[in-house]
Amino acid sequence: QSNPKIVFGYTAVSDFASVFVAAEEGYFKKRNLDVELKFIPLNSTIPAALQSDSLQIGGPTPSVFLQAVDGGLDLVLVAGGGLTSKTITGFGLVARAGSGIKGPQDCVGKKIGVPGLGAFLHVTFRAWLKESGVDYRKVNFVEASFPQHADLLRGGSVDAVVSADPFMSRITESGAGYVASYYSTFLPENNQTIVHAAKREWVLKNPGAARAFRESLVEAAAFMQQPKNDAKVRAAIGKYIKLPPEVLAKIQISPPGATVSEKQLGYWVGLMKDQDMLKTSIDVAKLIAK
Amino acid sequence: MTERRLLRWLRPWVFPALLVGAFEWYARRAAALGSDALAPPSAAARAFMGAALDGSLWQATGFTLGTAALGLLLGAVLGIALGLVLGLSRRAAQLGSLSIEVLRPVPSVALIPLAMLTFGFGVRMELAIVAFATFWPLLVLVQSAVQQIEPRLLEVSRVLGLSARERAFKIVLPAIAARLFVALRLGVAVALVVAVTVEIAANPNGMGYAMMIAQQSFDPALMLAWLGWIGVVGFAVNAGMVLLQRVVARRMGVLP
Amino acid sequence: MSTAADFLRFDGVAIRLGGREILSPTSFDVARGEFVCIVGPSGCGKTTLLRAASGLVAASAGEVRRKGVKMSEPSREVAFVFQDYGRALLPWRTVEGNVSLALEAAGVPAAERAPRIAEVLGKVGLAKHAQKFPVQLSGGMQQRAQIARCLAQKPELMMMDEPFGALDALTRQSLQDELARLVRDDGLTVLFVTHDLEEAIYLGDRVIALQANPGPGRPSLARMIDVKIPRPRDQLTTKEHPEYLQLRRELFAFIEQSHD
Amino acid sequence: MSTAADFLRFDGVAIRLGGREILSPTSFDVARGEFVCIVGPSGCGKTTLLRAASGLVAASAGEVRRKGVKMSEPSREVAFVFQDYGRALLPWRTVEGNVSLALEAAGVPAAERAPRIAEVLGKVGLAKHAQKFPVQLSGGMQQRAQIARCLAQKPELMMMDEPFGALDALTRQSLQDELARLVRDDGLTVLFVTHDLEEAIYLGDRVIALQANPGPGRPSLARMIDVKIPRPRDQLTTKEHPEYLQLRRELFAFIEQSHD
Amino acid sequence: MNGNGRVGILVNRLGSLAVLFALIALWWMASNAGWVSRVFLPTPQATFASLLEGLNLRGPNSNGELLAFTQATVGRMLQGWLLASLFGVLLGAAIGVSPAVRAWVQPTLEFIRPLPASALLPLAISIFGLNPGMVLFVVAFGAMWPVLLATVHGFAAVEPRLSEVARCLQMSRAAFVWKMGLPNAMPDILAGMRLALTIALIVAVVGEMIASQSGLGQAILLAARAFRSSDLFAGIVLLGLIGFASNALLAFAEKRLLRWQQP
Ligand SMILES: Nc1ncnc2c1ncn2[C@@H]1O[C@H](COP(=O)(O)OP(=O)(O)OP(=O)(O)O)[C@@H](O)[C@H]1O
Ligand SMILES: Nc1ncnc2c1ncn2[C@@H]1O[C@H](COP(=O)(O)OP(=O)(O)OP(=O)(O)O)[C@@H](O)[C@H]1O
Ligand SMILES: [Mg+2]
Ligand SMILES: [Mg+2]
Repeated sequence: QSNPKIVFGYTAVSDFASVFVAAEEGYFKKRNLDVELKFIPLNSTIPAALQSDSLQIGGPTPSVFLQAVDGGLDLVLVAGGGLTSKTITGFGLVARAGSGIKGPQDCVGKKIGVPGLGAFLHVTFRAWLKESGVDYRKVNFVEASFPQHADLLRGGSVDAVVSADPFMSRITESGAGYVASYYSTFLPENNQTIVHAAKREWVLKNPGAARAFRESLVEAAAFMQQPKNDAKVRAAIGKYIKLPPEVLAKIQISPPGATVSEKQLGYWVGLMKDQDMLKTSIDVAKLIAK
Repeated sequence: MTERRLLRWLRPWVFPALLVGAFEWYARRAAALGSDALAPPSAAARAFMGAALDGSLWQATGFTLGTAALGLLLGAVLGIALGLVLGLSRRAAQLGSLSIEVLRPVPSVALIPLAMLTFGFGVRMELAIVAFATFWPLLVLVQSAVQQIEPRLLEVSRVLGLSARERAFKIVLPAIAARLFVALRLGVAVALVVAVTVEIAANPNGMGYAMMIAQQSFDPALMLAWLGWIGVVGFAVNAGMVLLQRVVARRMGVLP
Repeated sequence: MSTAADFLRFDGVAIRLGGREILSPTSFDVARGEFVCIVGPSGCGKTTLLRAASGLVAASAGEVRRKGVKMSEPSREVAFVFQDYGRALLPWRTVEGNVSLALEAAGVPAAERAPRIAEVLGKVGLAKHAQKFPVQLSGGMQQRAQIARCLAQKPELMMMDEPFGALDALTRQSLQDELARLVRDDGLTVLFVTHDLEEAIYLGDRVIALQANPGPGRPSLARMIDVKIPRPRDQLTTKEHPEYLQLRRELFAFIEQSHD
Repeated sequence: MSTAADFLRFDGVAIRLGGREILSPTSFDVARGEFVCIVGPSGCGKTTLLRAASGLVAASAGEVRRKGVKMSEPSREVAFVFQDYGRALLPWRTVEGNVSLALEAAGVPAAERAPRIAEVLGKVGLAKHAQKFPVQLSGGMQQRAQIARCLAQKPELMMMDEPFGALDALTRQSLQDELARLVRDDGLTVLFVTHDLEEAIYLGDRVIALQANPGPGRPSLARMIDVKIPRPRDQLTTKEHPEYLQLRRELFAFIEQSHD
Repeated sequence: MNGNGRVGILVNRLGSLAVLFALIALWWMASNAGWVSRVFLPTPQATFASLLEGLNLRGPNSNGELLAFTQATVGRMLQGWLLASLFGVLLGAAIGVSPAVRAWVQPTLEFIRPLPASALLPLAISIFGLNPGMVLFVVAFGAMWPVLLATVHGFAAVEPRLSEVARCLQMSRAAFVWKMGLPNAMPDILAGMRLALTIALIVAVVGEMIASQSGLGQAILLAARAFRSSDLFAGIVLLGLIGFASNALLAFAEKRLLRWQQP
């Protein structure tokens, strides 16, 4: 039988590499899936797009996904995207030159820009502060999109930003700021940074398509793990995320994690509970489609 | 004599040229310092040519204009209809006044998150917000236009024994035509601004989105090109409306 | 058909507006074909009386009957020339179009309209200005356009509220004479408001003088004078007629005394 | 001090507007203290002549001299009562404020303004309405407010463009008489436009009749008539004076013939 | 005509209040009966509860921030509006009085006028940085146009007869601007300022959403991201109230200042 058309929403991060590869290598087509990839500028709008059927599957960050579920949206996870890894130095805390910020303690009372309030980098950064024994409530967070970070640091509007490559390296190269901490290395390995969610109703109606989608990503993950395919993977990323070639060549690609376990999701639930971001109790087991 | 002519012709361009020149200098300096978000106008012009040639410019412009027009149509039809009712019936106007005064000032942009949730991306959410934003000014302006129809004219229609239909088409509509046009001009401006704002804030389509995308993929030149282009489109649409208004006014003898 | 006497009858008509008595109970009759002029100081209720007579305002007491039937809504057989002529014309229609409105309302077929429009425009001396819009006309021409529209209605009763106030002496005189002729030829009945006493005497079969601020012992209708100057009248000789001079003195004296 | 004769002199004044000759070369003198009335059909250029006389429009040929000096810009010593009184008042100022404007312009200290305002408002009969805004006034009251402002200017020359057109008969007559008194007492000189021939004869020392569409052999200035009726004049007796009746006939006959 | 005097006015007030309550009742039914998903449309009770909690009206030891957000938004709106009114009137008067200024500057203004303030935000952030002053600038920029246009129009539309009155009285140029130009433009300026206030609120909200300034705009955006629809609605209700109150105040002021139109 023919599967329904899937519109898949992604944002401009390399954690979607497994989806790009699956599309480019024809793994979706092989399983009779018609997947259209659609770029979404703001990660936090993905759950709403799923809810209103603009998308069938989308890739929110775990924090966005959990907040949506907490708010009453009936979503489940179909698969997973990129994973955390100690080797990733693609994002970190970048402080303004001359600000004197060196560690978590120096952040108290400072103004720090994050790309999205309540989004992945914000949540993980606060977790890091908390882990280091700093009260994150005493830090003044403001929202600012990546490309503005350099100008904001230079103009003194913020004291530091939580940024990611390639913006981060641009800032350091121009001398406007320096990396105070690759704080992400504190995160335990192998937790999804992006999860692929769908409406429960859709998954119940199309169990085959959901499974086929996950299997495509598993195959793509295997493809990515072979170093000889690196060029092809980068080409796939470059096709869907418009990056200058020199940036594309240097970018770190997070390892793929196509299937999500209860433990992985539970990690994020714990992190968010710590930060008072969830109002209801969340049953992790019900959120992962088998 | 010809020199004066030349000066008169050049005059309007002096300030824009100064502004663009100053910005060029400032942006070049900023770019030299490593800014990711600023580009000089010369680079923007090149980026603009690129977008115009590969067709993305026209597609996004078409989407924004189309959605704004459709949303305006929706908001205007509802607003004009309700405005006529409230303008002609004092009782209806009094009953509705409080509700209207409470609902009208809700900023349309505050509904973007709500429309997102209800309609997702695409034409529908943008339509809904544009329609909401244009509905109120049209309602209020049409209502006051109807209320300001010269009472003597309504009396003339009574003395001549005009039927309700004749009264509507021969007295009321022509009488408010000029003000209706003013309202529509305002509506067009509002529709365009709101459409672009919705695209910037949420909807991944159209000119506003193209501008945000350009910004996010480190293409400040393209972003600036879009900003300029949005200004040009707004200017052109406004000029078109003024022209149309003048033609209609002349037809109706308001401007001989 | 009714008798001439009860063609138009005011029966204790009183009018209150904005909580104030504008017109105290007033009764009089107008016969078919009669030309009645109404004079009085500014704000005494002349316009209001005329509006009540045509059904544009409801009387707060008493009633106006036309041919035995109570006037509650305006009728097409009664034409009304408004005092503020500038507002009574549709600004988006030419002179021709404004006159045509009356014919459209009466359901006259399109083919018959043109000759009738030309006829009435000729009568008021606007034949050459048929294609102009109201803004392009002088005040006097606007007023004449309004009169033309009323004539096109072919009314049997005509209410005229200071129709000639905006005209220069000569145009005014020629329209006065034209109106007098129309009344005689077509048997038109006219209620004519003016603040020019001499005009009232010159035109009217009867002159009704109103006074402002009515109250107990001070009725709105202050004086009713029959004008027995023979017709047709003439701008020069009539105004030197002894009856004319005598009525003029009488009215002036009365109004001077009732004015406050 | 200049002689009485060259107080105001029109010296071949011609005016073209919109490519059309409105006024053909016209010459006449006005003596100090004289009351000159200007009559003529609508559109013949009465207003235009007055505007030229006060420097509001420039003559295309010839010149207007006041006390030997060419008039090129309006002066505070010349007051102008505009025909469209509704537009000549500041709608955001009360009657009092509008009169005060003339005093402010003349630099009268604030303390002295109130009595002078009260004085002129009394003269035009608006003392009770000093605190009202123009929209609250009837047309006639607006016109009187404008006249009050002009009087407050203490001009030596007054241009009046159909000032009494909007007034009811009685108010009009009392203002006519008040104006005649002012002219006599203060030695005011007046140029007075009206389309009412009888008003012109009643008020004027001289009546100038203009005709429309001037051309070769058809000058704008058609007739100049001296009015030799003794002063003070009176609304009833003067209008039955044989000289008055005779002048009236003469002017009517002339205007009827020159009208087209 | 229905009703007369005070009784009539009271009946009308009650009637319009009844219509408003009917609308709220409709909302109550739609949300409580589940006609519309609660994810989009919270119940009025929940919205009210969120409001109480956010405004710290629940109890002494709650820590709602809505009051502070409201203050921030209102402050931003008012400051931007005042700036917009000031520059709008000054620039408009200059253009209205001087043909030279008009010839040199107006074409430029005509071109930048249709630029949506929201589209300028990213550029303004890059140039001025992410600070409150920048947002204020954008708010003022967006809200200035109606005041500017109204002032230009008001000055250009001085009744020609009044200009002649000024000439006849030999008034100075300054006296003309002060006694004729400004009062004549006043109704237009006030109407423009009223429109400007609405725009100022909208741009302030957009600014808070896009440029991360704390305020109601950011609050409703974050509420929407976290799918807390009752908080979202509480924010919208507050914004509606701000608009309602400011509009009513200005309408009152307008009535007082323009008493000469309808005394
Ligand atoms: N709709 C209304 N509400 C309250 N008062 C009114 C209304 N219409 C007229 N009036 C008052 O009624 C009085 C009579 O007005 P009306 O227009 O009949 O006077 P008039 O005799 O025609 O005067 P004029 O000669 O100036 O035209 C005036 O004092 C006016 O203020
Ligand atoms: N600014 C102008 N441009 C062109 N033509 C004008 C202008 N002002 C007046 N006219 C024309 O000049 C002629 C004389 O106008 P004016 O106002 O002086 O007439 P008037 O004698 O005062 O008439 P009325 O009695 O109607 O006031 C008219 O035909 C008018 O159309
Ligand atoms: Mg009247
Ligand atoms: Mg004139």
